[in-house]
Formats: sequence, structure tokens, C-alpha cells
Amino acid sequence: MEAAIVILGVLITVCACGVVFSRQSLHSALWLVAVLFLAGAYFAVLDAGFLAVVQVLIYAGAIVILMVFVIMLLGADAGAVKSVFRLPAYLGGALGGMLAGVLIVFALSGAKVELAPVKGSGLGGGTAEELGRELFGRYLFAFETIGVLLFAALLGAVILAAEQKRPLTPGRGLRAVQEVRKAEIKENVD
Amino acid sequence: MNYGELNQWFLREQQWALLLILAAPLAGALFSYCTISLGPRRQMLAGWIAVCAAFVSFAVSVCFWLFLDWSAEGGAANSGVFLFPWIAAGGLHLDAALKLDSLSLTMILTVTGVGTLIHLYAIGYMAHDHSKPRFFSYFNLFLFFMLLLVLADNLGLMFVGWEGVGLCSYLLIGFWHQQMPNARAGQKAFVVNRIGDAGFLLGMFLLAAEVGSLDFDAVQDQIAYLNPWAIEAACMLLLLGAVGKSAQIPLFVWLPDAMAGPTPVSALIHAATMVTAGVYMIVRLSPLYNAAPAVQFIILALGSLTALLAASIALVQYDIKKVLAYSTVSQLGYMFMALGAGAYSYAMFHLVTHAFFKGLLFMAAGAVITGCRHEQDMRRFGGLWSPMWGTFIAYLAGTYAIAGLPLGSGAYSKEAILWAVYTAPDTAAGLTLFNLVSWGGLFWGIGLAVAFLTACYMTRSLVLTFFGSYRGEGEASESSATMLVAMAVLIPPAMFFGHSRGIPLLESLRPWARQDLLLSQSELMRDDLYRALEHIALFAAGAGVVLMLLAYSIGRGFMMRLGNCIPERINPLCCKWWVDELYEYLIVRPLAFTARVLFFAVDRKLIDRSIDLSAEIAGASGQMLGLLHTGRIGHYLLIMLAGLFFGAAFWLVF
Amino acid sequence: MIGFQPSDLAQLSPFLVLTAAAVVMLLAELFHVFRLRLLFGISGTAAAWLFLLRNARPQDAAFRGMIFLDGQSLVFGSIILAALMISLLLGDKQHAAQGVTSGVEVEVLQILSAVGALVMVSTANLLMLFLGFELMSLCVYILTGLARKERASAEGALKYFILGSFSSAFLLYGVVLIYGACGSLQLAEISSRVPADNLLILTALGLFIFGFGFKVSLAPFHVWTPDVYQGAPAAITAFMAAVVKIAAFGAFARVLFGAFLPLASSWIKLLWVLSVLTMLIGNLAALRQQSVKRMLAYSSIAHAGYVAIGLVSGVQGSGYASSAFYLLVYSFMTLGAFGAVLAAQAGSDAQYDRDKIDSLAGLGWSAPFIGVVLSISLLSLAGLPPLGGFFAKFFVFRTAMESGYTGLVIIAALNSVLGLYYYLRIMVVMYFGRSHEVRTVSAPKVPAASCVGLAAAGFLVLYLGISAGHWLEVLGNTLRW
Amino acid sequence: MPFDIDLAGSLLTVLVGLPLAGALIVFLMPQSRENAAQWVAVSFSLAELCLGVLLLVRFQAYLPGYQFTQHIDWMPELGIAYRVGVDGLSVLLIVLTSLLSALVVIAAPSVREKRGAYLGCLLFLEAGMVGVFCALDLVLFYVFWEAMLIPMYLLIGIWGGERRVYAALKFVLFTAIGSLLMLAAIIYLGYRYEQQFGMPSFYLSDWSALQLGLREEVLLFGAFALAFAIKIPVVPLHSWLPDAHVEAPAGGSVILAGVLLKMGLYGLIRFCVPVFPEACAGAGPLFVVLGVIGIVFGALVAWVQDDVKKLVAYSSISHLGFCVLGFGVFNVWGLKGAMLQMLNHGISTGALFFLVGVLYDRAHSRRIADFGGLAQKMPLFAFVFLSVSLSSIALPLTNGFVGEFLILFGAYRFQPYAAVAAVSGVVLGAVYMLSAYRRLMFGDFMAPNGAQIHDLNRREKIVFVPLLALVLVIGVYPQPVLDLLRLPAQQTISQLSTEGRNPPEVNILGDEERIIEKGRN
Amino acid sequence: MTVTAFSLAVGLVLFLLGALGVLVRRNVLIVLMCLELMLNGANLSFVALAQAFGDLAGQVFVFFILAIAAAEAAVGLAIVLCVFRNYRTVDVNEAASLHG
Repeated sequence: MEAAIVILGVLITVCACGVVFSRQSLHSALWLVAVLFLAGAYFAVLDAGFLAVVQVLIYAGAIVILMVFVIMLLGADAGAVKSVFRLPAYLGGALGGMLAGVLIVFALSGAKVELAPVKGSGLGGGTAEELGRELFGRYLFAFETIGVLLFAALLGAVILAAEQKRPLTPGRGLRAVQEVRKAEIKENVD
Repeated sequence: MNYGELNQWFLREQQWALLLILAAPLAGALFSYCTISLGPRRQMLAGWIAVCAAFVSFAVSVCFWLFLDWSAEGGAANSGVFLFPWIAAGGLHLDAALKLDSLSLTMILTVTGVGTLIHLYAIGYMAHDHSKPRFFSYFNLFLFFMLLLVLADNLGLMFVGWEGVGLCSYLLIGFWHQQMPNARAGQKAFVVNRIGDAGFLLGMFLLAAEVGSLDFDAVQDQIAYLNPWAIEAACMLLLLGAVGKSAQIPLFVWLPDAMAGPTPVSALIHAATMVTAGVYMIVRLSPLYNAAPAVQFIILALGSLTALLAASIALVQYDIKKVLAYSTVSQLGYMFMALGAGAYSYAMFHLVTHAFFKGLLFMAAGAVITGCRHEQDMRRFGGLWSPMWGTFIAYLAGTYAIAGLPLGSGAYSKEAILWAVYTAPDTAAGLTLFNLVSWGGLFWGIGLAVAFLTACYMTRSLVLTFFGSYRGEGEASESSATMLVAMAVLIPPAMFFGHSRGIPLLESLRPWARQDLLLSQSELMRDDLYRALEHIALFAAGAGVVLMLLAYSIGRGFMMRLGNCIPERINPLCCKWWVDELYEYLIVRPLAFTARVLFFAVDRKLIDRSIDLSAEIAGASGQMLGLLHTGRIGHYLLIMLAGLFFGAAFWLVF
Repeated sequence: MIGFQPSDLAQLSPFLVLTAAAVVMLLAELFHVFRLRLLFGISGTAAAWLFLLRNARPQDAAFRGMIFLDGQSLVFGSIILAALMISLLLGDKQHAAQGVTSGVEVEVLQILSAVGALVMVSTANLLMLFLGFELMSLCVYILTGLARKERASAEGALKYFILGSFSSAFLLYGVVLIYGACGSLQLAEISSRVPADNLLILTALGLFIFGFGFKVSLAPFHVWTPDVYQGAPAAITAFMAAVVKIAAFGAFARVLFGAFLPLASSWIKLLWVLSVLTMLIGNLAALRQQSVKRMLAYSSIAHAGYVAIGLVSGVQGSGYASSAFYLLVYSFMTLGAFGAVLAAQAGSDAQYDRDKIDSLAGLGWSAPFIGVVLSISLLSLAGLPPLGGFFAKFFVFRTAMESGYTGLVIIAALNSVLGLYYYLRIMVVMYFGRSHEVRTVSAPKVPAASCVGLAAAGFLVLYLGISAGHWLEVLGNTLRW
Repeated sequence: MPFDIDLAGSLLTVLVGLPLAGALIVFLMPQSRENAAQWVAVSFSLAELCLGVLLLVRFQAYLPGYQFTQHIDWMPELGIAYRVGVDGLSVLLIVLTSLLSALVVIAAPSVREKRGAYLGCLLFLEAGMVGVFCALDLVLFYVFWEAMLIPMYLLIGIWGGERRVYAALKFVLFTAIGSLLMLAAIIYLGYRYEQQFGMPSFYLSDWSALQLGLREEVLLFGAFALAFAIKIPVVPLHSWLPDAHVEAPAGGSVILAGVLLKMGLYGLIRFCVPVFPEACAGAGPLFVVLGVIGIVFGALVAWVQDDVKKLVAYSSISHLGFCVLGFGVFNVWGLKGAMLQMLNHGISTGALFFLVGVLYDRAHSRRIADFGGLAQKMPLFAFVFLSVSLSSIALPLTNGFVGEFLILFGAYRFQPYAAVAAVSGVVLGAVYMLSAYRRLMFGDFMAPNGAQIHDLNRREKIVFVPLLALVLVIGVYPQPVLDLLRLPAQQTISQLSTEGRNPPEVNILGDEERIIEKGRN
Repeated sequence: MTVTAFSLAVGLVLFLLGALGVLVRRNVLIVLMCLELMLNGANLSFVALAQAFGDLAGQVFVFFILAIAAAEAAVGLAIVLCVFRNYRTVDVNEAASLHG
């Protein structure tokens, strides 16, 4: 287990660097897919099998596809960013230095880093059933809330992204939602 | 009703009578102003109302003189009325209360008597003016304030009259206010007087603080218990007031300018009455001044210097009113000399005689001025005796009296003062001058010189105006009847009042007078020193008259050359000893400069600007902060992260 | 395992009703009963408030502590719902004029955002808190960008989105650290387990301050505020300035007092500095602004600083209540101000021009009603008695005094002078122009609903001023449940 | 009569509420109905004046303490209450306020633009001012104090001159700086009271029992005094005044000078003295110095002004310098004088601003250099101007003299040099006032082009008659007013710690009373 | 070094790399991806802690974060489209008309 984790950890880090430092957005997207897959694997190793699946499904399957889709949509224009990095290196260095300084002073200040004590015997792992029980028991209200959230995001994304051709008429907004929902509903968690 | 009953009735009602003295001119002022709504012809009514009001006051004053026993031994009569408490705060009470004793009776008789005549005169003088209601209203108002000043029973109420006459003087000097110089002169008079008034106020405060009251009686009773220093200080401060009102050095500069007013104003206010208020005040407080020998010495010195200075300037003036004005200053100097010498009754004596003859002189001068179509320059007069012989007689009588020629009233009062000065005790300075001359001798010498100069300049003005040939344009004509009547009535007292050799009414002053001056007439005549001094003074006056007559008859050419040999520009006499300029450059300009500096530099630049600047700084720093909000997401992220880090650092440090 | 009691349903009712109202509004649009949407929105909000009022109980938790309808939720929830109601009224029929090119979605998203806000202030669980936080934020991001043809609107949305997501990621990491250090997501448990010198907890605290500081715009995490407030359509700005800030402050206070009270000595100093910085930056930067909305944005930043004073002094004194009162008044006066600006803009066309302060020239005379409401709101924001804003400041200052923060009070008092300047500047433009010198705006046609909203805001500002003491006590008692 | 009892209980409330109601009515009237608004405003302000006079008549000057008190709990849990009451000083100032407001309302038709709103602002302002003068609860006081700012701000800003915006903002911000610090101090004191007595209170009379440390007291006094000193204004803090006056419309200037400036000193006397006696007593010499500086500075600067309104404004600074001086000496004369001078300044400077307004209405200029010889065309105007100027330079028999005399005497008793320095103001006052009068009224007639020079019309006469009457009546017979002020002054002095200073109201020398009595008989 | 500590470290690195990316990249799409990275860092930490504590709460949280991330991505991309329509750019710094 340790070995797997170490390998996954190193790989994830490398891929994340790839996301951050790639010149092309498409390359970044591909590196992101790799990160997400590796993270899924990592979840699986950490006894969170259901999450691993969901991670791959949602992230790799939906989010990244969406991004790639947008990259394609924007096409050549997206490449016309004047330079890759927004900040001069020294600013990044200064920030890094500040962070390091803060961390060092923190370390010297005598504060401890301490995790909470372990409560009970480790759970067997996040199987779909266990997680489902939690979600529909204790976290039912949260689950409902996330539904509202997704609904709101959907509604918003549609009205923001839809091309505006016709003048505003009553009832037009929801129809657009319905159209888009048919196309995208499969990609969402239900 | 026989005389006795009348007397009794008057004594019973004397409080009302006293009030009537004041009320008549006040009512006169109101009513004469009301005539403004009448047509221009009927506005002459204002003058008659005013005359009647003045005459009522005079008549009542005369009744007081007749019906009260003023010569009773062991306590002269007096009369008083308490009206209402005026200002009462914290143990300080100023009451509206009047008091009539022999001193104030003398004064009110003079004021109302001369006042009535000059009112009458003014009817003629102002006949063609368009604002008669305003003039007579102010004139009567002046009378009211002057009487209030005289009758006040405490310093506070006296100050009301004191400032009130100043106000009327201001209004009347600037009566023809279309001409800016007139208005300016009025303002100058008021402001200079205010400087004196400031001293008056402080003196009052000192007395009130030390004595606890401003009643004359209370002050008098407390003198023995007062700190000598306090007495001297109070006398000094009050003296400042007197100096302002009575136009003495250093505050005499307003009086010559005050001649800008109509001539009746000059006659009444700036010769006969108001300017003597300072003298009256000091006489009123004579017990206090007696206790302050150092101040007395200062008064003596100031008076004599003023007399000399003013007389010297009068010598070269060509404006007939200016000559008389400087003469007034000079004569007031005499009165101050008398005050300084402790001869209060002589000061009052000269005050009264001066009121008569100076009033007469001004009236005559006014008649000349109207007769010559408002010409005032003596170089444009000449030979006026024939077209206006009535006026000539009046002027001649006045000149005779003021010059101190034998048997004229001026001679008596002036000689008495000179004698008092000569015999003044040296306690004041404690020293004789170089051990040769006593101070009294010195001031007597100055007084003598002034007597000589007085004769000179008065003769000069008489000669230039009435003798020789007429140098003006057009015809000179005699004035109206009312003016002549007024002058005619005043000639006898002006000429002969001096024969009384003092005023019998001043019994109330007796306790504070110098004992060596309390000689009867017969005793005086037997006093060798007095007679010697009298003769010297008469000689000096006569010499002055003769010299001037000679100079302007045979020595005319010599006089011209004398006049030409020193250019007017640098002639100290023509330039009035540069006193006005001195004040201008020493006080007015620096003060104006300071004011400008305060406004432009301190107020605008320093205070205002610094406030605006702090607002600017706030605004500018706001704009700087605006620069922080560049609108770029990257910068925002950086700022937020930096905030996070600095927060951590802050937490670690503190 | 599954199953909730009827009492849980009662606890959920406000949220359900509100969400239902949103759905009904969408459906109403679908069935072309367009006119009724305001009615649905208002009545839904009112019903939600009634349910909230009825079901709020002292320390009553549903779903094992996921939802609390306790005093704090009642207080902040009521303010949120009231603000929502007024902002719905203000925005009625005004959105199109603001360049918003969608239908009923604006209202729906506002309501959903309010649901998120309500969740935020009525939970003691960090998961629920974060969910509510995200629900509210996402809706507001969208709302900001709704005027799609306006560059400013899209730009504002982008800025808000990126910066907001960034900060909520930090907040999330803070939750991770707390979970790591305490092993729980329940505030009460965290509070009982919080170790004093654990670096994880302290870092989490810092990240929480960052995350919430961003939402309530405490300097230096405020930088997005002016751009976003300026860019968003005015009705949305009003909503944001009121609802988002109240919810964020409510949740922030609950976290600070619920979980981090043992660490109070650490965060008080920090909040002290942040509040001073916020007041200074907000007030100074507002001084020379030319855009009304931007000026009001900076002003809302400054007001966050005043509210933070209440939090600083909330540990010892009654600062919590005074902060709540401040928020109560603040929400109405800021709604009044933005609402009046919105109403005034109805007549003019281009967003940039109408955003200038000068575009309000002569408004006070041409539209006296809007002028009066705007004046009342501004004067209240400036803290002039007897309006609500004065007593809000008064109470905050008083609690700060009681806790010994005299210096803070003096700084805040002097800051109010700066505030006075720029609020009065708007009144200068509105009233002081000579009628022949300035181009007076023509009287805008204000919809009736908007008038009702404005009148309500203005009246409440006045009423809360006169009965401030009563309401402070009510709030204090309710918060102490 | 039951009506009477009720009236006595709530007369002050009615006094505050009446103009407020008037303001609301006027505001709600349509803008076009200006004449109707005028009538409503006039009737309300006259009714207010009548009530003010009623208050004056029913007030019993010989009773100590506050009268017509009313207490309604406002925020009991915070100790804030609606507490009003008056003593002699407040009664005078309330009457002055209602008089000047009524006159300003009567003179309002000279305002051409938006008269309805103008009248509304005036009435609103009046309510605030009356409130300030009768509030006994510090929070209530502060509410009125600040609430008054806004109508004044609008008056200057809407109906003002060229630089009205600058002036209006400066006025408000200046005042606000001081008053916000005062607010902080009020809150702190409320907190201290609660700490010491266990229950909150902002009632003035309660606060005099507060025990404060010296440093604490000085700092708190500083905060209060700053607010009041800005309002007075004391010299280095006066910068807002000339601008506000110059730009304000005539009516606004009248109210500003006539009433608002009094509030600073009123606040010092009413609130600072009882709450901070030690600090007040310690600051006395400072006030004396500042007062003298104000007197001289104001007078000198007024002298070089070219704008007649600015001149009057700086003359106000000089006059208020007298008041500050009278306050700072802390003896019965100075205090009485200062209180009386507050009233006098309201009358005379109010009248002066009316006069300047009259001139501006006709010629649309205030530059002295633009005018000359007005006395020829406007004799009545010149007469009124002169009378008022004389009152302002404290000529005896005008009201100004009584006040200045007492102040100067008080100053003399405190420190003769202070009186010497202050007396220079008497001289300088004559200098600037008369030279302005001369330049305006005398010489050849001159007026700006297009000026419609005519004498006072009927409305203006109505305005000036009561003012002139008061000038004369108070000047000749000030005793009733002084009687009203006796107890307030005594109370103020007894509140101060008296070691080492003049014992109050004790006869100067033990047996002087006798002499005085004799003099009277 | 335990599994938990290592996993937490990886999570932190992911989070910081994401933050760095948000800070330094100009392309708004990459910025969006970096935001996802940050969320993933948090996710990883949650899962590791859940495993260590034997508490499902951490995993449940991750589940919700996944949903939120999806919603955020959708909304974010919609906003990016909007901005692109108005500014014809995906450079985050170009959209800076609001400032001051």
C-alpha cells in the first residue's frame, strides 16, 4: 500500500505540474485528466472505492470533457494569450519566500501539528452502500441542497452560455433549459 | 399762585422736573424726526420743535437754580431721582438714577442755555438744507445724551451719555454724508473717542472691582480705604477717556476734522458742550483725582502741551473753522491745566466762559460762512465788517473775550487758571526743574505763551475775515434774523460772564478744592501774586493783539515773506506737527497691515489652506488606494494572498 | 436509517417553501403566467419567513445537527428574507432596463441564492455551511453576469467567480485542516476539542478569516467588491450588498463564536486590524469615486469594518447583538440606496453614463420620492440621527467601549466623517444643482413594486432608528437562545 | 384647568413637534403651491413663536432646576430617554430661535427658487434647534444636534451662492468631526455610568454624579469641547464659518449666526460644566486666551473684508470671542454677560444678515466696493443698519453693551490684562463696522448695474421692527433678562470647583451693599 | 512517515500547485483547471483523513465537493464564454475595464 501511495503521489505531483506549466490549454486539460485518474486511484487505495468511481466519472468524464469542449469552441482565439505566465518570476519567488518564511516562523513559534485522535476501528471503506446510507440518512438535507445547487448552476450556466438571438420573451429561458438538459442530463450525477 | 407756592410746588415735584429736563430733548428728537413725513416747507417745524424742547430743558434748569437753595452752608442742595435698576449682576449694580448738584446744575444751565441759542441759530443756518428733520432730531438727541451724561449719578450711566454724545457727534459730523471726507471725519471722531472710551471702561471696571459700586457718592466715600495704586490707575484710565472726549494729546486729532459738520454742530458739540465732558468728568471725580497727585501732574503736563501745540497750529490755519477748532483744543488744554493744578472750580469757570465765547465765535463764523456761500477759507474773506456788521460785532466780542483782553470774560477765567497753575503744589513731581524753576512756574510760562498765541491767532482771524478788502467772489450778505438773534443773546454773557470771577454754584466742590484757592473776590484782589500774574497775562494778550494788528496792517509784506520762507510742506505748524501722519504710519498702517496678514496669510493661507490640504490628502490617498484596485484579477489575487501572509506575520509578531 | 421525523420537516420548511417558490416561478413562466411571478416570489418569501418564525426553537437541531433553526438563524434568516423580499420588489420590471436579458431566472436565482444564505446561517455543520456558501456564491456569480451584453457585467462575473472560487477553495482547505485537527465537522464538537496551540487549527482559522473576509469584503480581501458591484446590474448589486453580506457575517459570527471562541485572543487582534483597515480603505477610496455603484461598493466595504467592530467586541460584551442590529439596518439602507439608484437609472440608456454620479443631477427635484429615499438611505449610511444607521453605529461603538476598544471607536468615529463626505456628495448632485445649470434627469417611470420596495426600505431605516433600543434588545435576546 | 396642567407637561414637546409637523405638511405640498406653503409655514412659525412666548411667560425665573420637564422612556434598556426641560438660558434661546425662525419664514418670499422646500427645511431646522435647547438626555441632545445639520446643509447647498457646495460640505464635515468625537465621549460616559451605578443612563443630572479620573475627564472634556468649540467657533477652528455664511442664503445666515453659533457655548454651559467641573475650571484660562484671540482676530480680519457678508461673519467670530471670554472667566458677571451676549448676538447679527440679504436681493452683489451712498436712496435701510451696527459694536442703550460690559467686567475680575486685551475689540469693532457702514452708505450713490435700489418694503419692515425693539428694550431695561439668567449663572458657578477662584455672587466688599442702597435712596 | 501524513502532504502540494497556477497563469481555462486542482488537493486530504479516522464524514464531504466542482466548472465555463463574447480573449488580465 505504501509503495502504491508513494508512486501515485509522485505521479500526481508531476501531472499537476504539467497542468500548471503547460503552454497549451489543451495540454493542461490532458494533464488534468491524468491527475484526476491518478487521484481516483489514490482514493481507491485509501479505501474510498465509490469515490474513486465517482471521481473518474464526474471529473474525467464530465468536467474535463466540458473544458475540452470549451477549448475547442473558443478555438484559435484561446491560443492568442500574449504570454503564458501572468506574473514575473520574481513575484512568484517573493510569494514563495513569504510562504516559506511564514511557515518557518510558524515552525519556530512552537506550535504543534497534531491530528485528532483516531476514534474507532477504521471503517472497511467507502463502499457505495455505506456512503449511500450516510447520504440518505444523516446527510439527506445536504444531498437535497446539492441538488438545488446543481439545479441553480445548470440554470445559470444555460442562460449565461446560450447565444442570445431572439429578444427576450417570457418563458424562453426555461425552454432553453429543457433543451440543454436533454443533452447534458446524462453527464450529470443523478 | 405766588412765588412761594410755586417754589413749594416745584420742590415737591422736582423729581418729575428733573426727568423733564431729560425727557424734553428726547421727545423733541422723536417729534422732530416725525416731521420727515411732512412736506419740505413744513419741515422747518422740526427746528422749532427742537428749540422748544431745548428751551423747556433750559427753563426747568433755571427753575432748579432759582428754587433750590444752592448756597446753604453745610451741605448744598441736591436733587435726585431713581428710575430703575439698569444692570445688576453679582453685587454690581448700575442704576438708571439721576443726580443734580451744583456742579451738574452749572453744567446743565450752560448746556441747555447755549444749546437753546444754538438750536435757534441752527434754524437759520439749516434753512436751506433738505434734511432738517434728521438734523434737528440728532441735535436734540445730542442734548439728551449730554444731559444724561451730566445728570448721571454713577459712572455707568455717565458712560451712556458719554457714548451717546459720541454717537451724535459722529452722526452730525457726517451729516452731509454725500461728501466722503465728512463721513470719514465722523468715523475718525468716533473711533478716536472709542479709544478713550476703552480707557473709561477699564477705569470703571477698576473702580467697580475696588469699590464695588460706580455711584459717585460711593466712590467718594471709599477713597480713604482704597489702595493708592488703584486710585492712580483708575484715574489714569479715566483720564484716557477724558483725553479722548476733550481732544487732548494724544487723542486730539479728531476735533479739527470734526469741523466737517454743519457749523451749529461745531458750535454746540465741538466747542461748547461735548468736548468739555472730559473736564466735567474729572471735576465730578475730583475727590479721586485729588488722591492721585501723579495723575494730576500728568494732566497738567498734557493740558499745557496740548494748549501750546494747538495754539501754534491755529496760528497758520486759513480755514476759519479750523482756527476755531484748534483754539478749542487749546482752551480745553487750559481747562486741563486747571484740573491738573487742582483748581476744579476754575476749570469749570473756564468751561462756562469758553462755552459762551466759543459758541459765539462759531456762530459768527457760521454766519460768515453762509454769508459767503459756504466759503471757509479766510484768504477769500476780508472786509466783511460792512456787509455783515451784526456778525462782525459778535465775532469781535468773542475774539475780545477769548483773547483775554481786559474785562472780557476769558481774561478772568484764564488768569485764574494761570494763577492756580503757578501756585500749584509741586507734590506731583516732587522735583523742581533743574532746581531753577518750579514745575508750576514752567507750566505757567507755557500758559502765558498760549495766552499770547491765542490773542495772536484770534486777531489774525478777525483781521483776515473782517478787515481789508473782500477777496471772495460774489456778494457777501448778512445772515438770517434767527441767527443774529441767537448771537445777540450770547454776546453779553460771552463778554461779561467773567465778572462773576468764578461760579457761585460750585459749593459742592468746596471740600475737595485746594484750600489756597478758596479766596473770595476781595481777598483775591488783595493778593499781590495774583495781581502780578494778572497784569503779566493781560500784557501778553495785549501784545499778541497789537503784534498781529501791526503785522497785518503795516507788515503785510513781511508776513508774506515769513510765510514763504518755510515751504508749507515742511513747516511744522502747517503740517500740524505731523501728528496725523505719525498716527497713520505708527498705528493705522501697521494695524491694517497686521489685519491683512492675519486674513491673507493666517486665515486664508495657513488655516484654510491646511484644512483644504488635509481634505486633499484624504482624497489623494483615496485615489492612491484606487490605484491599488487595478481591475486585474492577478493583482487582486496577489493582494489577497499578501493579506493572508501579512495576517499570519502580524499574528506571529503580536 | 433513512427517515426523518415530522419535526425535521418543520425545521426544513423555510428552505422547502423558498425552493418551492423558485420552482413555481419557473413553472409559472413556462405556463406564461408571467405577471404573477412577483406575487409568487413575495408570497413564497413571506411564507418562508412565517415558517422560520414559527419553527425556530432554542437549540433545536434537525438531521443530527445539520440544521439549526435557533435564535441566530432566526435573526439572520429574517434579515436575509426581508432583504430578499425588498430586493425582489426593487428589481421588478427593472431588470431589462439594466441589460439583463433573461426572464424569471433572475428572481429564481436570487431566491435560490437566498436559500443558500439561509442554509449558511442555520447550520452548525461545516459541510452544510460550505454547501450553503457555494450555493449562494454560485447563484450570485451567475446573477452578476446576467447583463450579458454589458462588458462590465461579464467582467464582474469573471472576477467574482475566479476570486470567489479561489477564496472558497482556501475556506475548504481550512475545513480540511479543522477536520484533521478535531476529527469533526460539528461546530460544537470542534469548540470542545479545539487545541490551543495546534498549528492546523491556527492555519484553519486564518483560512476561515480569508474565506469569510472575502465574502463580507474585509480589507485586504475586499478587492473584488468595487469591480463586481459596479459591473453587476444595480438590482443584483443591491441583492449582493445585502443578502450575501448578511449571510456571510452570520455564518462567520457563528463559526467564530461557535467554534473558535477558545482562540478568541488570536483572532480578536487580527479582526481589530482588519476592521480598521477595512474602514480606512473603504472610506478613503470612496471619496473621489465618480461611479455611484462603485462608491456605494466602497461604502459597503467600510460598513463591513463597522460590523467587524461588533464581532471584535462580541467576545466579552454584547457585540454580537450590535453587529446583528448593524446588519439589519445596513441591509435596508444599502437596499434603499442601490434601489434608488436603480430606479433613477430607469430613464437612461447607456450603463456607463448612467453609472456616473453626475447622472443623478437634479434627481431630488424631478423625482422627489426617489430623492427622499436615497437621501434617507445615504444619511443613514453616514450615521446621522435619528436614522437607523446612527443607532447601529451607536450600539457598535458602545459595545466596543465596554470591551475597552476605545481607540477603535475613535478611529471609527473619524472614519464616519470621511463617509459623511461622499454620501453628501451624492446629495450635492441630487439637490444642489441650479435648475438652469444642470441637465436635470427626466423623472424616471418607476414601477409600483419598486416604489413599494423603496418606501419599505426608507421607512424601515427610519423606524429602526426610532425604535432602535427595542430591536437591539429583541435581537440580543433572540441571539442568546 | 386640566388643559393647563397638560400643557405645562408637554409644552416643550409641542414646541419641538409643531415645526416638525409644519415641515412635513410643507414638504408634502406640491411644489407649485408656493404661496400656500408660505402661509402654512408662517402660521406654524407664528404659532411656535406664541408658544415660545408662552413658555417665557410661564417660566418661573426664581425656581432653581429645570422646568417644564418631561420624561418618556425611549430605550429604557440602554438608559436613553426622551427627557426635556428648560432653565432660564434655554428659555431665552428657545424664544430667540422661534423669533428668528418666524422672521426668516416671513422674509422667505425673497427666495425665488423652490420656496416650498426652503420653508420646509427652515421649519425642520427650527424643530432641531428647539430640541437642542431643551434636551436633557445626552443622546437626545446628540440626535437633535446632528439632525439639525442636514436642513442647514441643504439650506446652504441648495439656496446658496457660487461656492455653496464647498461651503456646505465644509460646514457639515467640520461640525461632524467634532460631534463624532463627542459621540464617542458620550458613549464612553454612558458606559462609565453603567459601570459605576449599575444601570445605564444618559440623563444629564445623573451624570454629574460620575466619578472620573483626571486624565479621563480631561480627555472626555476635550472631545466635548472640541465639538462645541468648532460650533462656536473658537478661532483656529473657525474656518468653516466665513464660507458658510457667505454662501448661505440670507435666511440661512440669520439662523446660522443667530442660533446655531449659540449652541456651542450652550453646550459648554449645559453639559461640560456639570459633567467635567474640574476640567472646565482648568480650561478656563485657555478659554479666556482663545476668547481674546477670537475677539482681536475676528475684528482685525473683518476690517479688511471686501464682502459685507464676510465682514459680518468675521464680526461674529469676534463677538463669539466675547462670549467665550465671558464663559472662561467663570464668574457670575462673565457668565451672565456671555449668556446675554448669546441672545444679543442672535438679535443683532441676525438683523445684520437680514440687512445684507435685503441688499443682495436688490443688487445681487455683496461687494462693499460696489456700493456707495445708499443712505440717500434707502434712508430707512441706512437707519436700521446703523442701529444694528451700533448694537453690534455695543453702544450703551443697545443690547450689545449690557452683555459686553458684563463680560469685560468679568474678565477684569478674572485677570485685568485679559480685559485690557479684550477692550481692544471694542475699539476695533467700531473701526470695521463704521468703516463698512461708511463705505456702503455714504459718499456718492453707487450700485451695481441693474440693481433695483429701493427702500425697505413692508415685509422687510415687519422683520426689522421686532429686532430693533429688542435691541432697544434689552439695552435700556435688561433686568428681566438678567433675572432669567441669574440662576443658570449661579448654578454653573456652583457646579465648578471653586477653590482658588472668585467666590460667586458674594459681594465684592462686605459692606458695599449698604452704600449701594444708600445711593439708591 | 505514515500513509496519512504522506497523503496529506500530497494533498497540500496539489492544493498549492493549484493556487500557484491560479496566480501565475493568464489563460482563464487553465486557471479554471488549477481551481479544480485545488479542490482535488482538498479532496485527497479529506479521503486520507477519513481513512485515518475511520470516519465517513470525510468521504461524504468529498462526494459533495465533487458535485460542487462540477457545478463550478459549468458556471465558470459559462462565464468564460460570456467574457469571450464581450472581450474576444481568454486572458484573465485583459478584462480590466473596471478599476480605480
